[in-house]
Amino acid sequence: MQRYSGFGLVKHALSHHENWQRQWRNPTPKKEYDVIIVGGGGHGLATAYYLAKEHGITNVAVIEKGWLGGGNTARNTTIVRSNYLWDESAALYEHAMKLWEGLSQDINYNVMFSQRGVLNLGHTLQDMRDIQRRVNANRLNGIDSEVLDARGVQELVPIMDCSKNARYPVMGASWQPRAGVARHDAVAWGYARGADSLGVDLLQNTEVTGFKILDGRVVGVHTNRGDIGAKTVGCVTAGNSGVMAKMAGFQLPLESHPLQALVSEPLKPVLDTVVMSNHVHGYISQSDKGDLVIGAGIDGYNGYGQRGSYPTVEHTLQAIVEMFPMFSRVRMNRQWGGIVDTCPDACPILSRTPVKGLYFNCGWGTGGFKATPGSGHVFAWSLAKGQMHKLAAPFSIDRFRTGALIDEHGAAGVAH
Amino acid sequence: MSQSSSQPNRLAQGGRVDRTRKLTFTFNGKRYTGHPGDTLASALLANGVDVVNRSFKYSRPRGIVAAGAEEPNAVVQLGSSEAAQVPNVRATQQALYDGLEARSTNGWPNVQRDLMGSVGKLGGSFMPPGFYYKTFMAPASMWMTYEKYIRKSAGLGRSPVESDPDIYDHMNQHCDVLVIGAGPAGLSAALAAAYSGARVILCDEQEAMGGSLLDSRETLDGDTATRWVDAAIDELASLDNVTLLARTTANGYHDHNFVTLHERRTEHLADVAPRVDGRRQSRSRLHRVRAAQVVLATGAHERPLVYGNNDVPGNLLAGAVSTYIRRYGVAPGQKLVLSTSNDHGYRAALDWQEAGREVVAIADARDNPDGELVEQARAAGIRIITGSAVIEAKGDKRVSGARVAQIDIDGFRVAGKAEELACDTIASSGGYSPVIHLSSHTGTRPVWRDDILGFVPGDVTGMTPAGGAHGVYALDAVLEDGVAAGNRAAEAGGFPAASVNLPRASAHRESPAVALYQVPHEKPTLRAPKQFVDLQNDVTAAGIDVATREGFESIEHVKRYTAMGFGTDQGKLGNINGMAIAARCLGQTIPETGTTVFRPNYTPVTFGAIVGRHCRELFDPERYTALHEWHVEHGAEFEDVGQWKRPWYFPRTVNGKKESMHEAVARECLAVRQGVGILDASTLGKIDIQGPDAREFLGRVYTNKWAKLAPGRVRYGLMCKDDGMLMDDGTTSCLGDNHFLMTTTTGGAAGVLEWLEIWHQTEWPELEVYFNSVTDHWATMTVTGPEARKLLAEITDIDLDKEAFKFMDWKEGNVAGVPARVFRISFTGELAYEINVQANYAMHVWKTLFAHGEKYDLTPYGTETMHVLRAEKGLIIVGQDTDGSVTPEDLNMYWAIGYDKPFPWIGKRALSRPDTRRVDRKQLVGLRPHDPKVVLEEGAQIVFDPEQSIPMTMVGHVTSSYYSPILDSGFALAVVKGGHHRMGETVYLPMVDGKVHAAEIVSTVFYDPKGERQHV
Amino acid sequence: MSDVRMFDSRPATAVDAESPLAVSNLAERARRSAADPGVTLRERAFLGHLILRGGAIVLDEAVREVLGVSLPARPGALVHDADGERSIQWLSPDEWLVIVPEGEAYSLEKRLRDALGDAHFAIVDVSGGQTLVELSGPRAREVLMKSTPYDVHPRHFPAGKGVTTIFGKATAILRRPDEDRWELVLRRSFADYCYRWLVDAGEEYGLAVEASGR
Amino acid sequence: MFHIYCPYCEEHREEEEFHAKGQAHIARPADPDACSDAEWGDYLFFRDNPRGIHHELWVHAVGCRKFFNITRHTVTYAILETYKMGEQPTITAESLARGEKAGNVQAASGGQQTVGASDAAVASVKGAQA
Repeated sequence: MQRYSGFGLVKHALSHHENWQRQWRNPTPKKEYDVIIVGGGGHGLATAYYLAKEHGITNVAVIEKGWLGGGNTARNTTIVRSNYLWDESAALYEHAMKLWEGLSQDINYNVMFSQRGVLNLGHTLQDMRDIQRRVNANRLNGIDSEVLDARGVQELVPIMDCSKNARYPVMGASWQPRAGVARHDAVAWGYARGADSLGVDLLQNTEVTGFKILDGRVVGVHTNRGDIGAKTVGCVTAGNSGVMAKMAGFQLPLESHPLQALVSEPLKPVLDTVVMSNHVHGYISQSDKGDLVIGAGIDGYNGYGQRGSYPTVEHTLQAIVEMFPMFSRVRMNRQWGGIVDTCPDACPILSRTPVKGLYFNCGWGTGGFKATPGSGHVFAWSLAKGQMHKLAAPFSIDRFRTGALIDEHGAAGVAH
Repeated sequence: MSQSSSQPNRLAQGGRVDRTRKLTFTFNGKRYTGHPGDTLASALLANGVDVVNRSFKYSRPRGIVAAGAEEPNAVVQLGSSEAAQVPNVRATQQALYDGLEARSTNGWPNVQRDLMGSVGKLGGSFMPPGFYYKTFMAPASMWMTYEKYIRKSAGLGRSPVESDPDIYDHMNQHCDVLVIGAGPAGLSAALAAAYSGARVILCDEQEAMGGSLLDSRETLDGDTATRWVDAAIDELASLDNVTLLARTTANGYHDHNFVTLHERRTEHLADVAPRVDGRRQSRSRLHRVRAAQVVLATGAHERPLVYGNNDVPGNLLAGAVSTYIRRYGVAPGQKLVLSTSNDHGYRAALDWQEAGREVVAIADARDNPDGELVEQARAAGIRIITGSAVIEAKGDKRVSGARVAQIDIDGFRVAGKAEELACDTIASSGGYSPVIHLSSHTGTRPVWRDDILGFVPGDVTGMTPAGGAHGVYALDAVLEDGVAAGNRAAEAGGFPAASVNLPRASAHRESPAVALYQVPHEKPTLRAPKQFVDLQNDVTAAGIDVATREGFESIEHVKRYTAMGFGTDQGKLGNINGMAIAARCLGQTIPETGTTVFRPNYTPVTFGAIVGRHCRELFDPERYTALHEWHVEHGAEFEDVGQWKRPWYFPRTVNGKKESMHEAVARECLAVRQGVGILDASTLGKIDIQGPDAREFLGRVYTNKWAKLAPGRVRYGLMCKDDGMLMDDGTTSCLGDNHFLMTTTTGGAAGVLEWLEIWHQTEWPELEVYFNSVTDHWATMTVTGPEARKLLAEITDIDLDKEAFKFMDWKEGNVAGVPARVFRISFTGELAYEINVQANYAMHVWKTLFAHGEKYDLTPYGTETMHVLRAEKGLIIVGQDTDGSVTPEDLNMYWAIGYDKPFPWIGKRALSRPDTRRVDRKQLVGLRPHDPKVVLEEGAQIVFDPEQSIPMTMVGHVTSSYYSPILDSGFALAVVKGGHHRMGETVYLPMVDGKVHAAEIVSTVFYDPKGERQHV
Repeated sequence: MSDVRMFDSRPATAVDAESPLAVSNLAERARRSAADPGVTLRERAFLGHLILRGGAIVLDEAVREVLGVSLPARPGALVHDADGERSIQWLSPDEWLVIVPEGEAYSLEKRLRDALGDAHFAIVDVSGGQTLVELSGPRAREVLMKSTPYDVHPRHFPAGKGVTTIFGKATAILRRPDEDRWELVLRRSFADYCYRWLVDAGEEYGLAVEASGR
Repeated sequence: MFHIYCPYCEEHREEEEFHAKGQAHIARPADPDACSDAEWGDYLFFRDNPRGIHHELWVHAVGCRKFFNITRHTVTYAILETYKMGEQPTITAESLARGEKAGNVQAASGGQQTVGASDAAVASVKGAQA
């Protein structure tokens, strides 16, 4: 693998950039692999990378029906944080956070992980109770997290309307300094390049059309480029997981919904942190390019259309202008949608399935991007060892039958 | 032709500007003049302003390239005051007004002498695509510092830092036919649809309707095309089934023919909306259009050719040159070289020459062009160099020459020696790209057509393309196509097709265009002078080449790796060229390479317009009870509960000092415990339930039993979801055997009503029962405290005797002369009466209570006191003490669970799942801090072993915690693992500040455990 | 149905009553009305509002007998009695809104109940929970277009129609009793919000407010 | 934004008036106590979530407050049919796979015109099924 560095860049400039190597090969599928990862998004590529790097399993294919990182990896608002309420979630996301912190160096690809901090605003008394509960839990779980009052919020984000005049005045926030944003495409490409250099075959434009199952055990996949054998198959297909499960003959407790996002035109630096509000319902950060990157809510219906309904965008911008009245004259450049697979308890599924050797990693809902390194890391361990990693174990499909949900909705109840 | 001295490039005649009036404006602080009818771009060109900006990545000087929405360079900061700042305005779409102030968005210290420019020149070669991904990685700790500087050098304009002085609004529109674009196709489509009788909306993004006809060389009925445009618009305006929306851009095309139109109502007048007759008007208006049918008449954008240094100011689109001359009376230079792959480009040369300027040469990529326009150029004596193209522009801040050479398109090489022609302007035309952005928004894939060298819209139900939008370019054909589209759309809605008297347009003989995108250079792409594809994002042909070499083979990868098409112009000029270059690098055809999906918006729209009037006080409804005004007058502090404004507490001012919340709440609590208090409880949800099966229904949706509740009695009930988790609680009263009044939590009101309906409508339609919300009909006043009976007795005819009117009874009678239902239920643990009257009379009753309550020191209290009092009694708040993972069993409310009810009520089955049977579930308990002065933090986490290291094993958290004035100590409710079996044990609460509180697990009832006080 | 408890919510002797828009102080705004208003807004407070639930076949005869009009069975239909003072409007396949002059609601409910006997139906008095606001003037339709996504074009919304729909961020019943007037039935707790919305939306057309009399 | 035909109000209304309530035709088990934990879990949480034809429950929340069913394509978002509670769909993934004509797309009664059921929409549905 060509190593990237400032020095290398100068060298390439002198040769007019004619000697850059491919970042990954375009291989012909083999007949059989030790492990097949279905889905070449961030999570799938990270899984392949860690399988090769940490477990020495390099006879691996990542099968992607379109282009690498073309699903939710390319469509999210890139927020990375780990201040989750429940122990199980917090442990998994914090595991990811620690990997984020050294990721660019590990994969020699600058994913531009910017630890500019994330604010989760509270606008009601119940919001503040929930924030205190979460922050207290975070601290005892070893996650950096603090409660700010309205003045503290105003100091961090002077341009936000923290006055009492707001319809829902800001009462305070939780603040995670280590949280931030990253460059989404680079995460996929960096993992792809890393996995490829360790021998993983990245098969793009290759669509899995079915699973080969023998005596209840997966032995490979059918694809539009022929059958490919494998002892172990990990399915990491986000919004399409329900469709993949159906191919394998079982159902999942998932619904795929449109999740929309939008960006403004590029602006000079104006917002230095990530601001999220569940109550007025919008979140915002500014990309390095200058765009305000704004997240909207999930549309209520099932949808695979990579677009959602316009009122969702309206409500989101109402929330943004409520928090930042000065952005009223800023202009929205582009909106788009991803397909998020949501679980009833707003937590992912990392699990064995009724088919032996077939594992699923899905259900990340709106939390997928931030988990990418952690998800890939523990899923690779699970595939390599044939048993679920201890951080993944609570996220089994079984929980929907025993009732042992990890309800991240929990923090948002109704108030009297 | 002579020219005005102040506007060196303004022609003496021609165009649609009013030369009799002058408008003054400033650009980068310098004063200029223009005329009504100008855009900022045409006025800048008239004044000979070449450099309008610096480029994003390389800081290269940039000038105006286009005349419309596709302009990538002339993106300026507008605004004469801080609050009126608008970032990133396209000068080509900004009408000039007197006093306009604009600045370049990049360039330091200014656009003329930009220091970054030299960095860009040197650094340009060190900044290939993916530059950032390959650098700034060491040391890891430095990234945040690197990023700070990267961010500073990025971005275009700046956000204002003051609130917007303007307002915006929405208009919901419905029509049979929406025609987007008022060029020849759109006008004729609108006429046809209008004559058919359909409701028609015609919108156009430009300052004037007419589209390409506004600067056309063609005649209609032997007269100028604009004459027909004016007549057509007059005709449409006279029809009452037609709505004309000028300055209105269709920016988003959503599902089922929902289209958003952005109407700029005042941006052509000033940077802050002027008042009309003293009244505010919206700066812009967003029309939310539901159209039965859409006619897409959006025309086409011209593609530039991609050659070396094609970004130097003075390089323009050929069509833009014509537009500036014919529409604005501006010739943006003196000596023109035209490089074209088609006949249409020739119009620029002809217009240029007719404007009295010199056409140095036309480089035509075709070997034997012979169309009518070509002949005209020959006849006019213009030098035509066939089989050639401009391969490189010369110059720095303005074009100084063009290198023209014979080219071999198929071999992608320069075939002869280049000739350098002195000129100051290079116009280029690579053909047209239909404007398919809107149809792409719907998710349909565009379709490539080799015959027109462009993508046309894919199929969209209810959408008909017309004219240039699907590759029909000849004017006579466009007009007919428009009529056909208008009729097709109208007929789809059941209207009869109509005939339109179309004007005569002459047909032209054209020679076929040749497919040319990137022009070859003597040097290979990577070594040639920069050939720009996406000017705004500084994406070059070499960048695309490098991306494909690095394995980025999907067009989406190429786009993302190079940032092509991610600018504010969304690649209107560059995307097809970029795709063609990527296709060539990959050895594929363009359709094999694919296209990218365009997303809304077509052109950027201010947040304000999208928000409309849903901001400030109208951001979200404030719901008021019938007593709201009294609360305001009596100084209440309010709490937001859902959309309701509820009094939180009523601070008194004593000796000029306003009470703190703590003081007010302590006073209110003691008033209720020792005297009498009153709460406005009107926000509780109230549902009237009638029908012979009402009782059966209650038994199915509540966990407890309802079979025997007699008329006149009230019962508390718990409601679960079928996963066994508590969703709401409240009391329900039996009004008659077939008649109940259910109350819900304030936040749960709408949800519970829908919950009842969904079960009734989908599962048990056979049950005869009706549910109706009466939340707003009744006002509810809770009079509570030991003195409540005495007070109420003064103004009611109801027998309040404790035997006649028991706890959990309700009675009817008059209170303060108003018919009332009074419920003896208590959320405070004290004697309590909930008085319900029709809301119109609530204020009278409330005031009467206060008139009589003075002697009892009747004390109004708010939600905070309510919370303290109910918590002292161990009464839960759903959503505070529960969180969607709590069962009635977890709350120790076995008394409210009818395990043996005949119907398997909602939530029952789930209680016997393995996880709900666990003995170490988190269970609701009371906590008494060892130190009574301590008020535990709500949300504090609980551990059994405070000595353990982090991460600690947490076993629960505090859900409610207050200081109790009556007990003079802190107390709390909490959930603790296995808590019901841990009474008397000590738990620990490690706090953020390092303190660790100890507390004893106790009963949830802290006050009056036997419940005697409410039974008095 | 005998097992339902009726309740006459009106006091026997007059007491001060406050409509849902009392808090909005219409009288104060009325003094600042535009001279040549494009839209005029008037509250018709204290009317009797009843919700009538049941099957159309069950209810029709009783309604005819008591109100003298036949039950509007078509979705969206709104009918008035002969003198135009009483109306009944389709809200859903088993739900109608009856609006009558002040003081008539209770006796009307009683007469309907008597006429309906043992049939399965429900009647609920919601007079205190909502109010009626009337819009008129040449620009009234544009004010509505700013406020509701429902199509208010005369071709689609003729006189004699009424619908429940979105109003700003609230819900309202929108009716067109005749060619010249629109009516909004607003929930009490949202009434002030809707009123403020209307004032804001109507400002550019010139707005007149008529304070309500009884 | 969807334009949805309410089978009770008998006209098209804007999506803002409606709420989606998930997969349609999920009946609560008649005897929950006889269900295994797995069966109960399936009833509560497990859904088809198809990429293609989806029968789903909606409520006309700001309108007649009635629940009804929509048959919708989850990729094109074309609404092929809306029908009342208690009724069965006339268009299903299977019926479309069998290639039944667009004529069947129209529901039978009461002007319950289906939305987007043009030949093109149905063709696109078929295309997505293929």
